[in-house]
Amino acid sequence: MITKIVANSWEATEGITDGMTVMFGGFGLCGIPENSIAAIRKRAVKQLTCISNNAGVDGFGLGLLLENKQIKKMISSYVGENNEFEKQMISGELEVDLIPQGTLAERCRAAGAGIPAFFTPAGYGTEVAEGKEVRIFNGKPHILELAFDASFAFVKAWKGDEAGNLIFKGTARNFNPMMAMAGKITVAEVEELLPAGSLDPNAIHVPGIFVHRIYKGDHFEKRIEQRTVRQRKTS
Amino acid sequence: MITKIVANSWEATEGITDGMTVMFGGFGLCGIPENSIAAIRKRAVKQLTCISNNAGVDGFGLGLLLENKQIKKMISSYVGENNEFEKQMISGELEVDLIPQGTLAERCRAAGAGIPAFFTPAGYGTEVAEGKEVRIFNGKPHILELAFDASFAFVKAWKGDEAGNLIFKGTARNFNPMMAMAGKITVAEVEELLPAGSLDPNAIHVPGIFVHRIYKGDHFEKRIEQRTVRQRKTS
Amino acid sequence: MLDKNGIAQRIAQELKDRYYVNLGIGIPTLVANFIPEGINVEFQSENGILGMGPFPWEGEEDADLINAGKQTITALAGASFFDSATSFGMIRSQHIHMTVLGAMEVSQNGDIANWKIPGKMVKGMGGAMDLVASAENIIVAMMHTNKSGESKLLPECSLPLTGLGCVKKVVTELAVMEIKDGAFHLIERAPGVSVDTIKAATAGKLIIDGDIPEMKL
Amino acid sequence: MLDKNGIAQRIAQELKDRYYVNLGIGIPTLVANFIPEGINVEFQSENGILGMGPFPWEGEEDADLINAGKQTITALAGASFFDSATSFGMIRSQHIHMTVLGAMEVSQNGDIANWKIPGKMVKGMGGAMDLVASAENIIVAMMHTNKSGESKLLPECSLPLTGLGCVKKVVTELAVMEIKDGAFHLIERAPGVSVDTIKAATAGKLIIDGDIPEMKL
Repeated sequence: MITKIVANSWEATEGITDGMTVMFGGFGLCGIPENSIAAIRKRAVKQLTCISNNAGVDGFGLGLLLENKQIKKMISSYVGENNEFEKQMISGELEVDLIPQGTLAERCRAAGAGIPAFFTPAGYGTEVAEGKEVRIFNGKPHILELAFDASFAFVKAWKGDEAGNLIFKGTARNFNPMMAMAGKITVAEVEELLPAGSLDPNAIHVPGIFVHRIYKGDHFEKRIEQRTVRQRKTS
Repeated sequence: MITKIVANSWEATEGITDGMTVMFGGFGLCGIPENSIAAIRKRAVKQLTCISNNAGVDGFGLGLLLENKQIKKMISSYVGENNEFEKQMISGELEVDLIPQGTLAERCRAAGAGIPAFFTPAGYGTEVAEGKEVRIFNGKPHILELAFDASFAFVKAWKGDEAGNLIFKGTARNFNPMMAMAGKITVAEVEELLPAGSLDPNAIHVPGIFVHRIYKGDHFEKRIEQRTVRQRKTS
Repeated sequence: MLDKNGIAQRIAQELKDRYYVNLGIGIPTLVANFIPEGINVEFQSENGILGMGPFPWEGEEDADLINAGKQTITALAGASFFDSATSFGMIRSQHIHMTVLGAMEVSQNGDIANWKIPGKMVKGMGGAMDLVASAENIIVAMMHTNKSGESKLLPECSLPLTGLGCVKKVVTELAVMEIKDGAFHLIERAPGVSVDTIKAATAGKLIIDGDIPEMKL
Repeated sequence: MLDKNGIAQRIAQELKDRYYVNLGIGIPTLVANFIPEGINVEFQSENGILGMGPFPWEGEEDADLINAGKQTITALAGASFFDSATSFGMIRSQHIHMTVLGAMEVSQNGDIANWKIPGKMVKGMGGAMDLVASAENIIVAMMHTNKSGESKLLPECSLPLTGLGCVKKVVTELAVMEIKDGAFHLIERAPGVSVDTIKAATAGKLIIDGDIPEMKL
């Protein structure tokens, strides 16, 4: 077996340098690689192009890299709820490339699947399609989209084993599996790191071959963005 | 919850008609929809175009439909080990479209993912590429391949629930998940059919939305094609 | 005239048995509260769940279980979780039977604009472009006019588009309109709302064919 | 001269620590029996397993656990199962470090033909076209000549191609050859085999640069 364990988030982020394109798993604050983000902040690398569905919030998630001025460009589908982001975007400090969420997911998946380009109907007739090839399939116009190319992918899983196999929980799965498959170097932080043979081989979401470094996160805050609940009736 | 349970293989194969294009999961004889194949044989529909990685063997798997002269065309990646197949192919009775296995898998996946076409490097420079668009990505030629279009997909899973969720075992997964996602009507036969809530929602390979009919197979022969073993040393 | 819940309730009448449904943020989310009796539907949220249930009981929130609006939710028996590629795969391959979303503008040929106001902070389209490019049955839930009192039902959208010719129905506080043949076809009035009120609030081509019934909630 | 096990044993010397490897049917399968000490590798079979182990003990065969040659196998600790799309995804995205497969013909620029003989029954290419179009490191294991004694190392393939310019090394019963710059470069002789024997059996351009060492097994 090929083991992928590294000691900690510092070791796991070794090799990230200024100007790189890097992916971050997560949807909103759900399933984000908190520990790797903290280490990247500590490493103070600059001019990053970040591929991530969202850009975190002020003071958490990718917001931590934004406020530290480490991000040159965000490639995302939705970037609300973040004042620092808005400030840097309006001042022109931060470039932003907004793309449809499904296209974002599929461009990650394509990278991990060795598919350099594919056609999708999403965005046809909108500014997203500008400059892109259009072709009709089954009577419907589609646009050509390209696979992403990322030097690093940082993902967060629930359980992992020393072979790099990953299992996610609930909707914390989201973009993590495709990004794990897409990274040239994929770094996974997990809540539980187990010996090989501990996970059901039928239940693995990301086979270890896609994961280059795995470590147990020190601490997971798992902040909730919108706490919505039903009130219990008191009798 | 939307229930997908049908009584048996006969009911599950209702609506299949002459000349349809249908998918069959499985790799070799591993993970094939044995019970649906038997019902389709009983229904005696003809002129089927079958998308399946293999064509079964004499007397089992799709071999049962071949010997009953129900198949007009096979779309497969490998069709050895089948005398009836060979006879019909050489006589010109049976059309055969051989395509690379990864392309076969990806064309199924594309259908289920609403991607009408994609580029792949497989087959460039070979007869598989004849008549297909070639384009260079990252300095490497790729060919354009189209999503499949299938009226029915017949798959076999290990466990399923009344909502149509499927879990596969071992390498019996193979083409089944993508075909399940690709079929206009997807029919799943399972070894164990359970009430909703019995399966871990994190461990589901095919969400029930892709499955239109599910039933517990009467009998699974699960024939082994190449029984290879290590001999125990007797002391 | 309907309130937000009224709009949601009216849209819920469009649900059919065995529908898989994607509900957008805002009024669309409320539709889940008005599922007609005898109808089984399943809700998908594009961040990776089928079989989404109601909000959790207080104290039972799980940070790993949210909907596309980032709200904490629950999963019903028979639910499944999946990644974003699979999620949009089921959307693009038209396994979702009905999509309900909000809009800033809708045009008489079914174009929709709901993601960008030039000159203002742009938050992004999220999954809306994939949804409207794929779904067969798109219903818009919105107010008939904007805060300045201008009609949001237009001959042509003035804002950047989210999708072309995709909206099938619009439900507002005033009316239900079907979009076909390049026009809004008025099919129901909200309780107490006159045809003239609807006419006045609709800038796009409005077809009024015979008596327009008042909707039943 | 090597037998099949010898060819496999020589190819096993190409394995490096931490390699993920795909072995084709026939001689390539035997490579797994000769993993050098101190080297950790994992075997992938394209029908959907990583971490493939040896054949099962008699009586422990599982019909749901086979390799791409349809043989019953086992899974090692740390193994994973996945669908065919994911499997070929990892192949196309070059996560597999080494692919070993058989061939009918190899040309001096690295073309390979191994799936079709016109006029004969054609069984299909299986996963070979995907593998050769994707892998960076493709090693062919085959006999130097065919049953009629004709060289299988040719200036150009005469049979329908499986892939273009993709083979990096060929190991036969006679020799190890590297393919580069449009020629076979002889790098090792099999034990007891002379350079002249290899020359005589090679129809394609063969570069012999200095003394050619005998391989060590």
